[in-house]
Amino acid sequence: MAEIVCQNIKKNYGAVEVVPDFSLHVEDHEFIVFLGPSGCGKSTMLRMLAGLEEITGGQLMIGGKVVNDLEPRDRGIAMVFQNYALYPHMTIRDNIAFGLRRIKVPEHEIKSRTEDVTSVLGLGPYLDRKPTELSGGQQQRVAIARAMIKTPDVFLFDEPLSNLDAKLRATMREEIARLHKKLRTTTVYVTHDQMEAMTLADRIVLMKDGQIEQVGSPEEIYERPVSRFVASFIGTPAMNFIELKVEQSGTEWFVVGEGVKLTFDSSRFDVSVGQQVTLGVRPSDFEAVSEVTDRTLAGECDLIEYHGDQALVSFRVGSVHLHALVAARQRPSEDEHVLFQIRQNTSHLFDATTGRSLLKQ
Amino acid sequence: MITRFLGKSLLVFCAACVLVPLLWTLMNAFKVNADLLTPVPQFFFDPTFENITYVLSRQSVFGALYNSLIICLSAVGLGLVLGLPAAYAIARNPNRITQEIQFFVLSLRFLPPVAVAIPFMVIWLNLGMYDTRWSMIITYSLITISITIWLSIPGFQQVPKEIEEAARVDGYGPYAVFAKVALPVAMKSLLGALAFSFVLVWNEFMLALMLTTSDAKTLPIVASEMSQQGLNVPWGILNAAVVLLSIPPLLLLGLLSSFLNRSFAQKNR
Amino acid sequence: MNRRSSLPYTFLIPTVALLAILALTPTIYALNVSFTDRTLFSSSSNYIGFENYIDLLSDRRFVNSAYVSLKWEIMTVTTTMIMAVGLGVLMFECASPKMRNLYCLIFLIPVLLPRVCAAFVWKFAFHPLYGIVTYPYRAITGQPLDLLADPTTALMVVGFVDVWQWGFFFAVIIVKLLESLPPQPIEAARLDNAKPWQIHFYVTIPMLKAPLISLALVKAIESLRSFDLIYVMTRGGPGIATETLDMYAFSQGFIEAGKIGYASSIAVIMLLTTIITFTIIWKRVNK
Amino acid sequence: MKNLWEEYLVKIKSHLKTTATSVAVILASQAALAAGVCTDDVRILAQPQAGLTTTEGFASEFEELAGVGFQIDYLNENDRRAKSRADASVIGKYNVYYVDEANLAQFASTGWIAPLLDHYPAEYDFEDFDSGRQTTATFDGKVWFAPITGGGDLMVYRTDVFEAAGVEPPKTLEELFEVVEKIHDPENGIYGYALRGQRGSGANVWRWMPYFRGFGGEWFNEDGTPAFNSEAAVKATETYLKLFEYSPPGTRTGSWDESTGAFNSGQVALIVESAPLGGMSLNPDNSNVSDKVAFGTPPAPLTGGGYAHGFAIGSKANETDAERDCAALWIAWATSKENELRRLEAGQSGELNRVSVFNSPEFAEAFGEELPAALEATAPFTRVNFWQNEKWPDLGNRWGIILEELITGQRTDINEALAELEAYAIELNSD
Repeated sequence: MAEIVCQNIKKNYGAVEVVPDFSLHVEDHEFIVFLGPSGCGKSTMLRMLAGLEEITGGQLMIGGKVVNDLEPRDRGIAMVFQNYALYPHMTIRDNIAFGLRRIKVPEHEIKSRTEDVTSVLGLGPYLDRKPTELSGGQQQRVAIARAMIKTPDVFLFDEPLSNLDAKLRATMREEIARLHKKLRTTTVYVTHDQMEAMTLADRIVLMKDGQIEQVGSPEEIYERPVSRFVASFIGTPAMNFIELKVEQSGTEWFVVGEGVKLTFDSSRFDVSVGQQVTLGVRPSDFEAVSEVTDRTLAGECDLIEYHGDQALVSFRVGSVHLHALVAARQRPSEDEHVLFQIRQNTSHLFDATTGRSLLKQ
Repeated sequence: MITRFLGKSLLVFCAACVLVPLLWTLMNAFKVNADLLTPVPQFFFDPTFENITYVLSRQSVFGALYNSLIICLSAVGLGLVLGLPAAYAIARNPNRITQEIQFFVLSLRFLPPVAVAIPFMVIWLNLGMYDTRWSMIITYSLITISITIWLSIPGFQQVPKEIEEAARVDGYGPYAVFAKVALPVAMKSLLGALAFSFVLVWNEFMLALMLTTSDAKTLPIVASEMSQQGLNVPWGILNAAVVLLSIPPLLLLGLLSSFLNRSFAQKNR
Repeated sequence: MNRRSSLPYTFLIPTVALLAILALTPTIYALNVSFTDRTLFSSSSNYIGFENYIDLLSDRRFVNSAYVSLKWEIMTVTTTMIMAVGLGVLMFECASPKMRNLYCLIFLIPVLLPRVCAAFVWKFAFHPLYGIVTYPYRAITGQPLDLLADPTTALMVVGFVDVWQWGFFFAVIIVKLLESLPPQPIEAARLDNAKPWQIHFYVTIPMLKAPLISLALVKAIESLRSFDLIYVMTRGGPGIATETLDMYAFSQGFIEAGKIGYASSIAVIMLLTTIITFTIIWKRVNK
Repeated sequence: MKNLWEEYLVKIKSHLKTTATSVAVILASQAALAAGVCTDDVRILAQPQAGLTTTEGFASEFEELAGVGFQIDYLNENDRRAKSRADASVIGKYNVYYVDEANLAQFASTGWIAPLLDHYPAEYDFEDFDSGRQTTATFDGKVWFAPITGGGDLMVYRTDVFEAAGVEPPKTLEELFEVVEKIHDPENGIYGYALRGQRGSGANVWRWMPYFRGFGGEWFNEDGTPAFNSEAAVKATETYLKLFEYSPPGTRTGSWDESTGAFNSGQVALIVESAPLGGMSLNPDNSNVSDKVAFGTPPAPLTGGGYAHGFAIGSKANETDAERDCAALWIAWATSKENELRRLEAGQSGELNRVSVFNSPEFAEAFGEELPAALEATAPFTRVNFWQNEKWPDLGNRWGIILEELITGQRTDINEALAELEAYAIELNSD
């Protein structure tokens, strides 16, 4: 078991800077998820942890040891790849045992350990097959088994579920969560799927352009996004944004825009009068009301997506399109005039130019 | 419909263009000269094994067969030992230098054989190695190494990088990754490449003609000499020799065909 | 791959060094010998400067063989490509996938045959008196047909054998290329009621332009290896009608006079021409 | 005690054994010494001849005789000439070379081969060889090779065709043209005459030379200047090209194989070719016309092209006299009367050279009276037609190419062609 310390890690490909400066402290037993859009450097970061990419600058420590120049095998890690990366010419058994063979683990021990790992993952019946004879989910399980058998200090997952279909993905996600609960091995998991991140992570590292945008528990990230980027990345359906201007009248503070005037609790935010801000409201934080208040938005409903228990109402306020999630039974009909109220203390304000959250810490 | 029928007939005709001469040659290998040298082609005749036995009983044929096998297999072996690693290194390190190396390897194919044969003849004569198997192996390895490199690069490129990375995470060093993962995974494509280089040197004629007299003489040379055996052109014997010489490359037909299928199927991805 | 690894060096340096030695030694040697009057029968020789090259300019057989070589290149490359494209499209259109595989297997045979064998097979098939190809002509006209002895047709007959070997092979490759094309444009063209030949002429062949050019280039390179066929079928005859540069260099260096110096100068000229031409073309095509 | 005894006995036995083997070795080596002084297998570079295949079948006989084996490597005529030159001058791998009338001068004058008779065992009777062949094997007053094949020219014709047309065998070239004109009937598969068109000093030039020499042509003047660009050469060439109109297809680029093949398959009425054709045409295995051929001498003024191929001792591979003795022993054995009789039995009449064989009852039985008589009758016409010089192959081959171009119609101007050859000869002589 080990903790991971990244200090000012840099990565350049020639003149191109992929990771300018990355610092992070991963606790022992922790499940960390690197989340971000493609090309944000999360995979590169993971591959540097694994030792598959050279580290241009900074220091990386795993288990208290500087590992910058160590080969992958000397870092105490195991890795699961997106496309499984099973050895196509070996049986499942040999795939799993391949790493142990190198360190000359006695054959009988390999056998018992293989059986342990495969019984956990339910791979028993497939041991003598070749990878191509297995389904995608089974292959991914083999890849996990191959990583597990080495009893590494750190597990690294590189988008392990993105090649699976939606249903299988949910099952596997659950399995990984359970496995971690059982093994408690420090884990770094890369994904672009917020759902995986939210359900698996102890802490999410949200990355953008090679830099950490926010680190925090799923709850923190969801509820207190530090930037408009984070807010927009997390949560489905996505958060609504409206460009507004801060105004004050007496003790009342308002954000004002085209056909919009809303009051807000100024004690939650660091704002000044006249500041251009972006108001962020999650669709689920709208509630349908019948009376106009200073927290309501009025608009024309133009499309309704029926989700079963809920419905996503798309409506237009001025020139902005907004979405509200309502109980399916209470959904309006299309082309209707609708009125939505923002729930108390759920709105977010971001600086319109920097995109940083204006929420007081 | 009519055009389709015409097209199909044309295809059958083309297949006949390939097969008929070859089957005809095979038939002729079992004819005596009197059945061969007839103004009207003879389809019915008393088959004779005289030609085949004559060819097989020739000391020179045996010697040449032995030479061909030793020389071609050794040259292909050199191609394997030196060519495959180089191809791997090029496939895994795409940069300016390896690109230039790749082009250099290809450009060896531009060398006119006669421009290689004449100087090599003088060189081997001067070194006292003329007409030895060693000199032939070395000369042919120029062909086998370059062809092996050229044809194996795509084979290695098709091996997913992640598999090699998984092996590195599993603790293997770069050389072990090459030997235990890249080689076996790419094996089928590589076999095709090696088969191609074998066929190329097995069929090679001009270098063998100019660089050997007797000790290292290969089968194509002996086959061509058969045309002047004795006083008459022994067409029956010649046909038998042609049949014998063609068998080894044709045995590799399946391997090469699947190599082609593989190389072009991958492009589609 | 880890940049710290020594693997690229250990894997590349010995091989490239060996290839360089194997390729450069004969090249430099040929260049050196081409400035001497070296013969096959003695190992002593004198430097005679550019005399061999100057002699070549006024050698009617050299000029002729350069012309024959050029004719050979143009003839074999164009006919091979035309036949391969035609046959490839034909297979693609008219044969079921299963039959196509069978045809592909059959059409691979000629190129695998040793060229010496192919040459003998066809030499006998074209025999004026006993050949199976000339038989219909003989049967109808009662006249023999000696195409290999006729200076106007001899090169064509030899070229026919070359095309027989390569055309079928390339047809197989072209079918594989056609199969690898995305089906949407072809289907779209079909929906527009285009005829099969129109589809191929306007859609698929243009899509395959790059690989077809590469194939033509490969054929041009392989056409340099005409020697085996010509040696067996005509030995450069009748007269010098099929005497290509390599055949002539072989005759000069070996059969007739053993003038290795002179033959080397022919080889050097071939070497320079082909390397310069193909390097320029190849680099331009692959840009 | 018993054990000691046993040990002793074993020792004695093994001692006896070694003594016995060493005695055997000494005896064997003495036998070899007596027979020849061969220490290594004899290597021979030869041109394929059916008769040699027969000889190879009796290899054990030579092994017994010399204590070593032998290995013959075969190359076709052009390659054999080229590679034996290369080997003789630079490498010296072969103990025995196959030389012919055309390159004897070169091999002898450069010392690549050693005089034969210094080493030839007397009991094989060199004098028994046909005198024409002995003459061809002689250069500079010394004998260099023992013949395997040779002879002059023979006229062979079809009795059935001649009878049907009511013509007599021609005695002169004029008659030849008349006869050929009369019987030439390609529509019915009968060609009047057959020639060789393929390039080569031993191919088309070989058949052209009888006309050239018959018309009085000379290759070179006394002072070494070329003399062949003469009226005789023009006339010979014109005649040769004219006769080609009657020659079957395939012969324009063919050589001996094609022209004799056409005759033996029954498509040619008349042919003048090297003497071995006589025996071949009588052999039903080779010939469809074996029962309807007759023989005569070449029509006047044609000369017969005297030729002989044979085996000579390589100088480079055999440095010592002992080695040369060994090579000579093989040559003598391979060309011995016994081996010739075996070839006769195998129907390989082209590889017979000994007078005693020609006069043997076996020969008469195989070929009747007519062929031997015809062969004898050709002897007075047989001449050496080519230029006896080491540069002959080069010159002859050059003329062969030009002649082939004339025959196949790539050029038509005979004078210009001869002028080109003359220029080449002057260049050759200036080297």
